[in-house]
Amino acid sequence: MSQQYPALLIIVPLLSALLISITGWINKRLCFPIAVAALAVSAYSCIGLLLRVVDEGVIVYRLGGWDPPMGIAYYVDHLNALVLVVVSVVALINLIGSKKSIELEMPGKTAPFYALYVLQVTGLLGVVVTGDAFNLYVLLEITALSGYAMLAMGDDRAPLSTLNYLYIGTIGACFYLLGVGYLYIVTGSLNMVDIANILPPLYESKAVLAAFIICLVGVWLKMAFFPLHAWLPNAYTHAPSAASSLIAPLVTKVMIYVMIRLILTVFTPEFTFNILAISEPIVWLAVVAIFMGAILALAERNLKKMLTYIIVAEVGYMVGGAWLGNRLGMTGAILHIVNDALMTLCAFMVVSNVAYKLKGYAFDDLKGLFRKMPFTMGAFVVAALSMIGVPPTCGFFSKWYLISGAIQSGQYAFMVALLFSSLVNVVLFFRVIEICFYEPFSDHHGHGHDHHAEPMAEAPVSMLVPLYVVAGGLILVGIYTSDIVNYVIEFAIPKSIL
Amino acid sequence: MVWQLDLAILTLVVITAVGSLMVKDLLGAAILFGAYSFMMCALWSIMGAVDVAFTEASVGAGVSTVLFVAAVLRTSRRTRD
Amino acid sequence: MKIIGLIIAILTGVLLLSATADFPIFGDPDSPASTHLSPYYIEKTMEDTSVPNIVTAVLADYRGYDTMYETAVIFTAGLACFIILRIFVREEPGDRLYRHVLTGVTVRVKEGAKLPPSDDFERIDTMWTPPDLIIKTVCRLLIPFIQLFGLYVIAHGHHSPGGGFQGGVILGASIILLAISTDLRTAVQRMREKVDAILCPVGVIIYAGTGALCILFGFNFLDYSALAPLLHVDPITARSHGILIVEIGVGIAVMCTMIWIYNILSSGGKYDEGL
Amino acid sequence: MGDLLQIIVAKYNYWIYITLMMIGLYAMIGKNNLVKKIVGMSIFQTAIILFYVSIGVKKGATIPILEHGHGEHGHSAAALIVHAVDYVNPLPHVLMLTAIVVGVATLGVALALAIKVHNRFNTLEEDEILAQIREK
Amino acid sequence: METITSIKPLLAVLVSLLVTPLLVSSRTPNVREAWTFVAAIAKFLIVLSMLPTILKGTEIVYTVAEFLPGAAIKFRVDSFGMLFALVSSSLWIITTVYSIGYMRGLKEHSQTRYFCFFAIALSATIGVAFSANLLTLYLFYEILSLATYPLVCHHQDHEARSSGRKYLLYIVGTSIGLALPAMLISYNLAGTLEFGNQGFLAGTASKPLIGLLLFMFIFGFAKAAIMPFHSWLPAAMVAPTPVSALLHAVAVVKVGVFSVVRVLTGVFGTDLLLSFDLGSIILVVCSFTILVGSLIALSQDGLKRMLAFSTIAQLSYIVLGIGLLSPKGLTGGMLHIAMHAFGKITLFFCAGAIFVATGKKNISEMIGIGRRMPITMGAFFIGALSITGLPPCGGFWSKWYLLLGSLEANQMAIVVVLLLSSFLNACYFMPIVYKAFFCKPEDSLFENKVREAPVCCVVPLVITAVISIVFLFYPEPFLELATMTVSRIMGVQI
Repeated sequence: MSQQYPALLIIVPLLSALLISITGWINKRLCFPIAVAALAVSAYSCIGLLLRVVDEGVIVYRLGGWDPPMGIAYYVDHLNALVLVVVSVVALINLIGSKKSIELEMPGKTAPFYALYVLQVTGLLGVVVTGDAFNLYVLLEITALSGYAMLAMGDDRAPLSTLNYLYIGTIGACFYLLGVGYLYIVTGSLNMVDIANILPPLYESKAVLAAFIICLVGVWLKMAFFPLHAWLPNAYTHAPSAASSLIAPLVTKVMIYVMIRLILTVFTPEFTFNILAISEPIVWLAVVAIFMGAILALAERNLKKMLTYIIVAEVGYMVGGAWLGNRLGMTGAILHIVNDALMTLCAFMVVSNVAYKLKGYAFDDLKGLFRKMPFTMGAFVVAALSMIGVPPTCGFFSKWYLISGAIQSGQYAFMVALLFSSLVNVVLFFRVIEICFYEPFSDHHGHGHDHHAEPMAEAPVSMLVPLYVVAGGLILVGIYTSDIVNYVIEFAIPKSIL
Repeated sequence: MVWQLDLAILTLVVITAVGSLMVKDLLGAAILFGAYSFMMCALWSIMGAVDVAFTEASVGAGVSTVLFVAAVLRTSRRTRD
Repeated sequence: MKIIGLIIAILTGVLLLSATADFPIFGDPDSPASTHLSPYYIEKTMEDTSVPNIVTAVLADYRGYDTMYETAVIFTAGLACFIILRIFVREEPGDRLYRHVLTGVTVRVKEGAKLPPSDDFERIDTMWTPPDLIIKTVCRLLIPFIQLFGLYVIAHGHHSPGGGFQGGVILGASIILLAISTDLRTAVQRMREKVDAILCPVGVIIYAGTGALCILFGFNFLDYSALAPLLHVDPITARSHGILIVEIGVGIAVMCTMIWIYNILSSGGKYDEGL
Repeated sequence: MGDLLQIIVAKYNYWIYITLMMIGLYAMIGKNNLVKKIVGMSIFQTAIILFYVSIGVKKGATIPILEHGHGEHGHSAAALIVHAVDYVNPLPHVLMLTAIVVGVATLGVALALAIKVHNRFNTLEEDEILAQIREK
Repeated sequence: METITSIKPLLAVLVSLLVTPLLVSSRTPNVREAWTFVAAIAKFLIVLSMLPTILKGTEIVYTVAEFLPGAAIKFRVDSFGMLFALVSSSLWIITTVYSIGYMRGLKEHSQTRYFCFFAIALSATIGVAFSANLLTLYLFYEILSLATYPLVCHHQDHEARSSGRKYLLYIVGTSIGLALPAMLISYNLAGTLEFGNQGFLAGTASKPLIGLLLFMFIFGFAKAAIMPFHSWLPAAMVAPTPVSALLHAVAVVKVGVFSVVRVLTGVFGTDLLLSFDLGSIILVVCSFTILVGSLIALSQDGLKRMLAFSTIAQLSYIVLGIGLLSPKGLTGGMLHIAMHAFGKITLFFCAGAIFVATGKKNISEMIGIGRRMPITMGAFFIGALSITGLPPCGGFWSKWYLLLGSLEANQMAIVVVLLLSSFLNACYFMPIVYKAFFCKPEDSLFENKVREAPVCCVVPLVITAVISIVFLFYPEPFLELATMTVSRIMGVQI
């Protein structure tokens, strides 16, 4: 059966999403177990696949039994195996953790929500695993459509911000499609590896350049890279907790994966870094993204919205790291995909726990939260440390690689931006922690004023356990960074990048 | 393929596209959009893409227009731009 | 905003235009697109799948995986419309209108009162206008033929333009036509929401399940030649049959989704009174 | 001048597709009405489909359906000789079938969202909606 | 250098970390404090059990996880780390006793949180002491910064909030803004972060870059409170006194100084600093801090604030000793870590005991208090002597070595600075003692009968005072560890 892992990891969630939407009309209680089982099988297959890839190297899976350039094929290498594991595990944990919150926020529509949730995961996994440029587009659209639907389930303003996301997302996807068309017109192929083989004599062609730029812009639109980020904060802020804690960690990261895949496989590093020579302006753009994300986050007085701006800054990290054009930077970017997915998941799960109990996450609502929800806040601290980049949490190590890469390539501005963003994160998170740490002040202050403390109102255990699994994961991934880098990422980056 | 016909349809396509964006009546825009889709469909069948043309005729000119009409009737019909 | 839009549009246009200079001439038979992959499809399709319509063969077999997701996209859209718009409201209190089918007499039933169960009366909308007789009659006449044509398009996709999508859309359009020419209630009576919403994923399941079945036979996903022992035919014909099966799945899914989306949109999510 | 004209004639499909795409893109960004934006989105998507279909065109070739009379079954067809130059490139058609369907799916979701927005704000004009949000 | 691999350093770090769940789940305060005791004593015993090995000249190494070549999470127990670990682990036991008395005496809230973070902070301190490379050191340094935040802000009022902000801004801001990039640049230059006897930066970079790195490191570890990054320390005095005592006289500030010393010796190496003549920069910065810190201390009325400024000045002694780059100076600097710790903790304990007993915080309110609290003020006197560097206290040794070191290095100006500073120390300590014992208390100051603080508060300060005196006669373990370190670094026998 292990031969079929690449197919199983997609098919099982897809079929179960369909099954969920059928059972939703018959017996709503069955939906959740089906979803969990499907994602568990998927995660199991992903991990199995990663282990196989580490053992055997690249795995090619021919769908429909057709040879690659004719049919669609998966090329599972170290890079996408790693991202697959991240996506499936994050989705599984979040699903388990947000059952209560889904039931609270969407009474009556849980079944279609679970179906869309699983479809979204299917789409993301498909985007990551596929080796065909056009297939990627179709899966991107599944991801996008299910994402729109889930995001629109939030509060009053959610439909409007989702509609804006839809416009931008569609432009992004269409740009990508257009880029693929440009590649197709000059190469005649849609298979990524095949395109890469045909491209070298065409590197001078303007069409290839245009294809590259238009694909890149499309992907940037979808990942909310700085000047194109306007849709993200509102769309994520007004979304229901379960949706935002799935989409926020994964969608931007998967888009970064797509960008790295374009750089590494389709256009090859040779073309991207040596022939184009546009790395420097893009790294500068990333610097601006980091600065702006940090500054915009500072201006927010709402926990969830603040986190969304941090995502914008983190996207800057990864784009910048990938475009440094050296091994360290690329390692940092790939490692940060893993780390940032976990960090963001942890932070957003905290937000959904808070929303479950408080019905609001403006800063003023958070006073005395450490007493009310000590366990949730404990996890929040871990997430905050990781975002700041304090060892041994994983955020430190990816930042380490990114900064090392910046030093190696002499992009000191990027280093400064990373450090600046770390400092701003300190301010951001400790501002929140401070607000949560102090009780609402009374007039007389002094010692021993625990008599008017509010009673503890912690989120249910079913939300806390997954949260702590993630928080523990942040530290574990940090400790095992060297293994991830040495056994996986090292092989994910072609030898031509030094 | 007669290039004059091709050119004429291409021009019509652009005109209907601009028209559907210009009219102040959303219902009119929906119908013009249907016309646009149908022109496209004609264009593609000239180009030999019969399957695509068929799909566009049923999906683009058919269902899409109906969906537009349904949405416009459910919301408001007038617009300022 | 308009100026920004204009600038962005022009910038994109200039970028794309500048690249067209390196394109092959329009319609050039020696362009890379026409010489790299497509000759294989054109020349080998018959051999590999015995389907004369190359588009169908590529769509449902060589790139069948794409098409499966395409169907899933449609299904996702239906689900999305459902979750976004669908409102489950209790019947609003107030008078209801019924029409006696045979005589056309409209009956107003006071709040709380009930009509005896009978097939002679049908519920009508509050803003109900009697459908035009000509339109109604013509549509009644047309709809069976439209449906027949839809089935033909699905079944004959191997040999002529068409296939699951087109056929599915036509089938769906027939029901939509019914909803437009009479009213939504009539259409929903023909196709209940629950049936519709269940058939929708069933269509996709037919597709994905066929693919998964191939795994059970020890072949790769969507490798229809695996079905040969099941269908008692040779592998190449099995591919042809496999294509037909998945096209049927696509047809069902697309038909149901189109109806579903239309009903939800036109009723504003309440699924009771249409346009 | 003659060269230029030749280039224009040789690639006018591309020119039109770019024009349409610009119109669509402009409408998506610049238009104020949400449904107009959706119309723009559909035009944008169709423009791209036009581009793809244009790629597949082959001068002097026919539609990609093999002619009948060569035998209905694969075995006998194995002997059949088909010349690739006789048929237009089917691959872009396949891709665009998918793209059309994706387009209508997006359209449906977008319209559903627009109706939802209209239910909430009672208007489809973006500036009016933003003004309502700011007022609160 | 002989090395053996043993898990003991990791155990020493983890023992107080692992006890925190037990603390949280304890039913009653007694159980909780019993666990704290168990952990403290276990930690001390583990550290002590490594002492003979270290004194034999063997190092203990344990690698937890290798993250990059040359940058692992790795422990290495050497003589210098041992010195620091001994000081902090032994003082934890004493402080625990004191904390119990103090916290119960004042009926503080959230005591469980207090003890938990105290334990975590101690883990981090030992981690810093035993770290084998810059990465591990940085890791525990940051953990310490964050673990002490809830302790500093324990009172959760407006003052605590603003102080906490300042604390974090200075400590975390500098470590991320300066120390982290300096560490990364060093790694990129040398390809390793492993502390070496003669550093690892030698021969990798030009003088300006080395100078820049030096600045980034010295100021990056702002816990060392070298001016101008010192003002968090007085602000952090809002914390409960045991916290101030252990963390701000021992753990936190000493971790800062320890890190600076480690970096100077283990990253740059004395030879490199000598050859680039960078020692004098350190000397100037430190002398400035010493004099200004002492002068400000003179003008303070709040007892704890005064002690804070005194600490700022005394910390720079240690860095100054290293900056002399002479064997005796180094010995003096390292020895001062231990001597100052015991002296200063005595003073803080006294301040806390006074507060528990009388509720007074300001020096001007303590006139005549010595008659009511003779034991406390007696201990205060001993502590003051030790800090000033006068016999019969241990502080004499470190000052003595520092003086010898500056003579050895031919730095006459430093000799003057040291003597002047000692004079200033005497100036701000002695009047307190004098007034406490020999002036008559104003009646309005103490309405009712003032007694000594609870036993739990008094016993620890007596112990530390006695230890301070014992050090004059028996400085062996610390002196020997310091000289061992110096001979390893400088290659000379003292």
